[in-house]
Amino acid sequence: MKTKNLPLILAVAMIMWVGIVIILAIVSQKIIHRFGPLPEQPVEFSHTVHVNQLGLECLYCHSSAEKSIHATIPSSSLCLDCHEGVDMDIPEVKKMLAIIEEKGEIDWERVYEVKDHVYFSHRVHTVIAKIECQECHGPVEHMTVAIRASGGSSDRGFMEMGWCVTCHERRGAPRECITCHK
Amino acid sequence: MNNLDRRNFLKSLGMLSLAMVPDISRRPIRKLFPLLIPAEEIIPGTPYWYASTCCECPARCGTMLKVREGRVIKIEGNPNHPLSRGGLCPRGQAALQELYNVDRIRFPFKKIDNAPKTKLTWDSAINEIKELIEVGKTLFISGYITSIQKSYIQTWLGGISEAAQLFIYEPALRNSYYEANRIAFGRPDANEYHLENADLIMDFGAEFMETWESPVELSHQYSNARRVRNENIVKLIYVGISESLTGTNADEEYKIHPKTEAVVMLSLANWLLDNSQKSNINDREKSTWRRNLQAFTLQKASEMSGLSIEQLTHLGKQLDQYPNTLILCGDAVAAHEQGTDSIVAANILNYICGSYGNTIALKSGQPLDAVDAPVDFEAVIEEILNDQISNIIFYNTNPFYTYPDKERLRKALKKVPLKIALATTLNDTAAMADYVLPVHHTIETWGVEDLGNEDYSLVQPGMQPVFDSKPVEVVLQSIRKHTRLPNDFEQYIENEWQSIFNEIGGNGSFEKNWKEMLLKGGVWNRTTLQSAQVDASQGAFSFLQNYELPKVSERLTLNAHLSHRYYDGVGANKSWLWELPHQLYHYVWDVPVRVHPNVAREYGLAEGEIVSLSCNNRSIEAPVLITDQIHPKVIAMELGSGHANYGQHAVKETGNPADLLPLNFDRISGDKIFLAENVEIKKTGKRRDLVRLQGSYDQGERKIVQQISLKEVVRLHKQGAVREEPHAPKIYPEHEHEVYDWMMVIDLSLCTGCGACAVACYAENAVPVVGKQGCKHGREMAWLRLEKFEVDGRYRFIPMLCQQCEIAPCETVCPVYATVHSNEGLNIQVYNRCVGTRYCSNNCPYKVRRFNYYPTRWEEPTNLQLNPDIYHRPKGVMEKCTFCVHRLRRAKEEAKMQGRLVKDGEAIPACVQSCPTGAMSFGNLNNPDSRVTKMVNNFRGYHVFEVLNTQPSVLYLKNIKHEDKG
Amino acid sequence: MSKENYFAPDLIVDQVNAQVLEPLKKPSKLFYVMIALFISFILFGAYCLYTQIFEGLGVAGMNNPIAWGIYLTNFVFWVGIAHSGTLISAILFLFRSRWRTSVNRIAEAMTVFAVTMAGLFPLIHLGRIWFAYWLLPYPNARHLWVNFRSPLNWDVFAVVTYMTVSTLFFIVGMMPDMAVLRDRFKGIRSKIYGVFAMGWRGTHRQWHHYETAYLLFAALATPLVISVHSIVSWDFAMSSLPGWHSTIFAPYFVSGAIFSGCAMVITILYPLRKFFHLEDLITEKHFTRISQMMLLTSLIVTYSYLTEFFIAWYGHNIFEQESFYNRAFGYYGIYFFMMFVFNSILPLGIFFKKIRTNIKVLFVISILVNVGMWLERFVIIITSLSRDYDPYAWGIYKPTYIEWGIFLGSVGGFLLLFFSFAKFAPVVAISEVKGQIHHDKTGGDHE
Amino acid sequence: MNNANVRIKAIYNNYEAFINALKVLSSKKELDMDVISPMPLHDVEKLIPQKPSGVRWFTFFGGILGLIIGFAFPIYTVLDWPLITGGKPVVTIQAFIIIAFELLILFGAAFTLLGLLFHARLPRQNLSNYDVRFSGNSFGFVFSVPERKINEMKNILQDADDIITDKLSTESGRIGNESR
Repeated sequence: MKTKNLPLILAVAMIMWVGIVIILAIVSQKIIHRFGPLPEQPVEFSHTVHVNQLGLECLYCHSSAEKSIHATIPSSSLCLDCHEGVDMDIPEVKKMLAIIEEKGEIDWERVYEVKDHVYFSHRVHTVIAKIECQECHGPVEHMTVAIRASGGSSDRGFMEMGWCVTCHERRGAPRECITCHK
Repeated sequence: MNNLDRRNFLKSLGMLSLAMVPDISRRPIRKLFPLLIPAEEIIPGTPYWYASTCCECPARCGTMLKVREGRVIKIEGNPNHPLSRGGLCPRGQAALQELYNVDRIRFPFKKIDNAPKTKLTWDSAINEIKELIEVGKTLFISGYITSIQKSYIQTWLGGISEAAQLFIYEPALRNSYYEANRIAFGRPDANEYHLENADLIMDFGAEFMETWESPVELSHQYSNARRVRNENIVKLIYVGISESLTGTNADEEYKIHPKTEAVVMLSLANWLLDNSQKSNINDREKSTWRRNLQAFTLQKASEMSGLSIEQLTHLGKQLDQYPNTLILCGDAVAAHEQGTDSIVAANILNYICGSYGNTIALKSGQPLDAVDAPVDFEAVIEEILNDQISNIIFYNTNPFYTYPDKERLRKALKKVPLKIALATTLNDTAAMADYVLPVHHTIETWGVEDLGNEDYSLVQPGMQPVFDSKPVEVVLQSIRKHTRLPNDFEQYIENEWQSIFNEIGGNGSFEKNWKEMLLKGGVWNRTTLQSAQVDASQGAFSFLQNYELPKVSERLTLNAHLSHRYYDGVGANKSWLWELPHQLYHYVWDVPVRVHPNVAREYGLAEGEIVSLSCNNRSIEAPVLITDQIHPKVIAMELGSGHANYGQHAVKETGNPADLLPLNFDRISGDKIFLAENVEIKKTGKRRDLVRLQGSYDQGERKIVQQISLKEVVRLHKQGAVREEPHAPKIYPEHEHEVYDWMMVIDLSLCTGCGACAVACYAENAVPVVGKQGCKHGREMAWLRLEKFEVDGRYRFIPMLCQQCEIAPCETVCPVYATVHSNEGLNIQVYNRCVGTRYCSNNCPYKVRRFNYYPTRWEEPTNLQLNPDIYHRPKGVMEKCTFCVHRLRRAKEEAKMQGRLVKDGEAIPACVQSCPTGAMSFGNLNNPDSRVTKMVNNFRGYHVFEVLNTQPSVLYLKNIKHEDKG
Repeated sequence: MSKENYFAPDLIVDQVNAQVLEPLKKPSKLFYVMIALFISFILFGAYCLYTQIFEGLGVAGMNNPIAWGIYLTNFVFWVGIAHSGTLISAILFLFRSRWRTSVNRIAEAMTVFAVTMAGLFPLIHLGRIWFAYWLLPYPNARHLWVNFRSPLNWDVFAVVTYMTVSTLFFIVGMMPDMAVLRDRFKGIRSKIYGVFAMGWRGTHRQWHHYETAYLLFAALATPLVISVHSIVSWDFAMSSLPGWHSTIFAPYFVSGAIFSGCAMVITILYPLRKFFHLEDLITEKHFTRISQMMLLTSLIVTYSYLTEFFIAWYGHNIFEQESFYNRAFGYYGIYFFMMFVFNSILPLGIFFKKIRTNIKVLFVISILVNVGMWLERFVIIITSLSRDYDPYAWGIYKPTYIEWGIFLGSVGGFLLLFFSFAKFAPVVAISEVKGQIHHDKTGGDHE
Repeated sequence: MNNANVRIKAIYNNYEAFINALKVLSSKKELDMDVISPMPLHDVEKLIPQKPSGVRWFTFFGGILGLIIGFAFPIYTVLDWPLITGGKPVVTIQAFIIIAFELLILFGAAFTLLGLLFHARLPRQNLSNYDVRFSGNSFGFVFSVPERKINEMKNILQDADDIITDKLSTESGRIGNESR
């Protein structure tokens, strides 16, 4: 290997290496967060059926989205209100009834989670800012099992600080650190 | 030594490798369990409040329990409870630490003498006890419990056998006040104090700011008396044998020889009769009074007590000069054989000064036999020693700590075949028992407390029990079913309440009244002070005739007094109370014996040296602390150390001062003696440095604590003077705070330095406890601390917290924007952005920033107390007081939901909420009619280190120095 | 002025190569022992750092009032030493001083290695070292940037700039020498030297551009030295602490840096000269000149000490007065007096010719001066923090073995780099020495 | 210089001889030669005058660029998210002066290095027109001349210690390629 062009090779190697790292960083930002690990729910609850066909409101199940910081998950008694009588033959409903029989409660996998130094209040966003659920959680009514997806305009760094800050900028919401940091 | 788990290994990889690829490890999925039964009104994420009563000490202040997700996370004072009025003392704030204590008993177990501890299930334990309890006489020893629980237990014991006996063993509570009133006025009632009406309070050892009677209520009354009313404030004179918080806050402080306070009081009474026109005794009786009192001359009092004649005449003149006087006589001084005589002397002096009906009254309705006299406990022990008691049940009491002669008690217990302990945490007494059954903590139980004057305060559970414990009543019923008692205690309370309700003629239906009681936390209709006429003549004269002077020992006396933080040792398993520095000497995690410099010189003692104190042929070891505030013939030590086994926090290496106390009792009331005479001190040559958090008490001319004379205040008030902002150059543009501009005002003349705010801060913000080693290395984490500085010869207290400066020296130096200024005038600390350069802490002139040098671990039950609105700070992050910004944010959110701004007093930090004297007020400067805006340009206002132009948002009001008129 | 010949009188150009290349031959056994010792220091330092990162900063001695310990002292100490190299090679180059040629390469090497050691300490003292990259203003998803008003950020820029500029200056300065080595050695070693020589042939055009570039580097490096150590001093001067917050800090720290730098040059020169037999190239005259500079900067430093106390006394600011009273007579009083003796009184000896020319005494003085300068930074940082505004928060700081371990690691790292450099590259600037000798021989000064 | 196909390397140990030869050669303008020496020689400077080096412009430009970036970047970051710290205004010029000064020197030094490498045609390895002894203590010339002029050159260089001549294979073997 002629020593003549040794520095040249070195320089090229350096640039290539840095380039790879940058590309990897950007890509990983996109892929990983966009879809995230697909949660395996114990019961395949289909939002499309309940929301689109039956026309249920989000707040019917996630009742305290307008009353507290958490938009809670309904308890099994709400499911049993209908499913004790209606279409008991669907395999998923059978599976659900079996789980309720055995454990009394369905242990859903958590899909959306905020870091523990973040204070996010659902009721402020739904009642005061009047933001549609789809704005952050994506078109849930077309999903069977809710997956991590963003309907928001910019998808970069979904559910990350930048994503929230851009939305706050756009809507003129307060950008004080203390609004979201505990 | 260091556990390299997966996360740390990844962290080091991330740090060393150049890759900028973010940590793409799988996002941890956590399970979500919806509420089993979605009770309609329980919404996760919102706090709920239950009104209850604090049972940490016999004062019984009303509390509000803050519940989040089904667990109590904070205790706050009940704003409309007559005793607490919203405030609590440090012990009340730390009650949660007993509930969530690592050493709580989690399952019933059996431990016969030195056999190994065997775990039992509830049923097997109850069955075993069921047969054993049948044979022989049962003795139930309990601490001071709510009156309803007491009546329940008494009826239950009646079911076992008529000989079964309930003994209330609470040495800290004294019967001497009832006895003294019976002797003086023939009515065995308690005293009702009204400090707010007093101009002069002469306090003989009654530590009403710490442990005496009801500290929160009395501190509140004292603070009302400290506000300027018709150009005067109350004057507090403290006469005691050793220093205390009340003594330090007093305007004048005198130290007298132990056991001589009665002579001083009677000599003052005698002096008043001759020279004062004001005494309300008509001339006819004056001669008889003079004849009885003429034995007590000032000369005699001065000779015995060590006060000079001038001082005594000065005291007399004070009593004469001020119209509304009040004489208090407390346990720190009157805890000896003739304690009750001193209280009778105080009654006589009060009577002569005409305080009755003005600043003191007799309170009817307080049950006389609330507490059994400790002298009867001797009789009980005799009974046990000659085998008459076959089974003992202990509940909520710890005689093995406060009873002086442990050997005798142990010998007695050996003779008892069945010993049962109903306890929340394992203390010295429960360790002696055969069967130990976990019982609910008071926050998990029901109860109604009779406060006297037909006032009742409710004890209401805030949450489901933390562990597999049962309420006392259910345990007793399961041991032996009593026919007339309902099974669950709540039903029993409702029935009892029904009878009380009929008796006091409550209006409306019982159901509505019960609901209202649950909501308000009790029923109280404080009538105004009945100025019942009292006549002390015949009682007093007989007392004075056969009163013989106490024999006074010239050798050292040990004053083993109740502790402001641990009361009678019950608080010694709470880490917050150990980490709260002592209110006068700021030592932590240890209890020294305080000696006078003469004593130290005589025995050649240096601070931190361990000495062995011996008296009544028992001896303990304790480190030495030298202070000139104590009487030369007295050494003092607070109760709290030397527990045999009382959890991981109890300090074992220092001895228990209660061991040295004598076995005799108050000659009239039979109360416990807290003064041990003829104590010998011996050097042991060992040393254990005291960890003291305050660097120095001399503020030089730094003007941290400032004082203004009363005359000056009156003059300036007349002129309508206003605080003029010192000329600060405005180089850069001002920050504008359009909506909110938070401001805190602390009135130093009302602050007594009790430390309730400091413990409330620990409870609210999950401030980590670093233990003795951590404090030794100077890494205490308290966000708010009480500083004590000398100003004009007297010590004053100043709470020091982050001043939320407008021009904050810490913000400009943080390289990563971890601390910035908010548009509400707060200095924000973003914990997860902090990299840990610690420059902000160096640049803060007030040194109020704290750094997490080590990660904090919240062992299993203590993490239940953490407030979900608070971020659990990892290691390497700076933290500081944020004016409880999470409370402000919650209040703003509530207000925003209702479309309005935050009202005054709705959003306040935990310290302002918990201050018993109302010294701290907090509000929004933009709101014209908030308390703070009115106080902000008060001419007494000043900022600490104003010369640095940091423009803090905390304004201190100068302490008002009392001056005698004319 | 008479042309003082700084080299051995009979030295001629041909011998220069031989003398300078002599140390590059096979290393002696003692060299390996020394390298092993330094590596053991580094390993112990690394172990201490590992413990500190994983157990938390609590293992070090810092506490609430005194949040900065000897890590900051080490940082300022190493940056101070680094400045002497640039001083000798850049500023003296601009002054056309004649004695710098044989000393400047060693000084530059010391600069580069001291700066690398100094650069570590702002990271080591961080509470969360794994987020140290937040100190750099990189575009991130959080829309968060860096607070440019903070002196610590100026530090980041200053140290990074100083590291790059002094390394460039060092490499460019070594290009001609590397060409000499490239031609003298065979095989892979020659290839490595070739890389550093970057194809240097010594044609008159290359010399022409090289001289201009070297002049420009020197011109840039001089203000850099002054600015970097002023910024390091502003870490403290920008705060409001009594004892830190005074305007004299920038010149005080810069002269202190040059002072400790020169001391370290003498400390390094003396054993190097003996170990690598460079007596002809580095003569007593060099030591005298450096010691004279040490004397000058020592006087400035003494002046600064006295002004600080004068300010406190004259200014009647109670905080300053108590802070300086505590500095002299408080818990750390002994270190203050040791510092004053080592930095102010001992160097006065250099006024006497006997001491100035006696290398052994200069060597001892230089070591004590370095200890004194380390103590000066220790005293400034720790005593001002231990007693400042609020008497409640007065406290005491005691370094723990972790901190000494990491300091030892940095000393080991510095010496390892220095001695391996001395084995790998020419310790004296060959072409400059040749230029100097040739210049003297061909007589007269042409400028 | 079209058919310059013979390269001559002359090596002198004696400095006077070298200077005399240089005086002669320097008068021949058409010769594009390299004067190689182990140390910078001022006599050469005088005999072959060169324009002031272009490295200066690199430094100047680098410095200005550093200064501009030093001011523009902080101001941009502050205006992107104006966080208030302490009493200081949002755009604090005093603090940015220090950043600008540091970047001025950083970019200045970096561009000086680039300038040097650019002007001195480094890091090109052109060692064929070079001799190992030049880095020792001897001076010399390297130039290429057409065939016919060899002996004329030789007698000019006769008191050189060593002369090496070799034919150049291709036309493009120019020697003085760092002419600028």
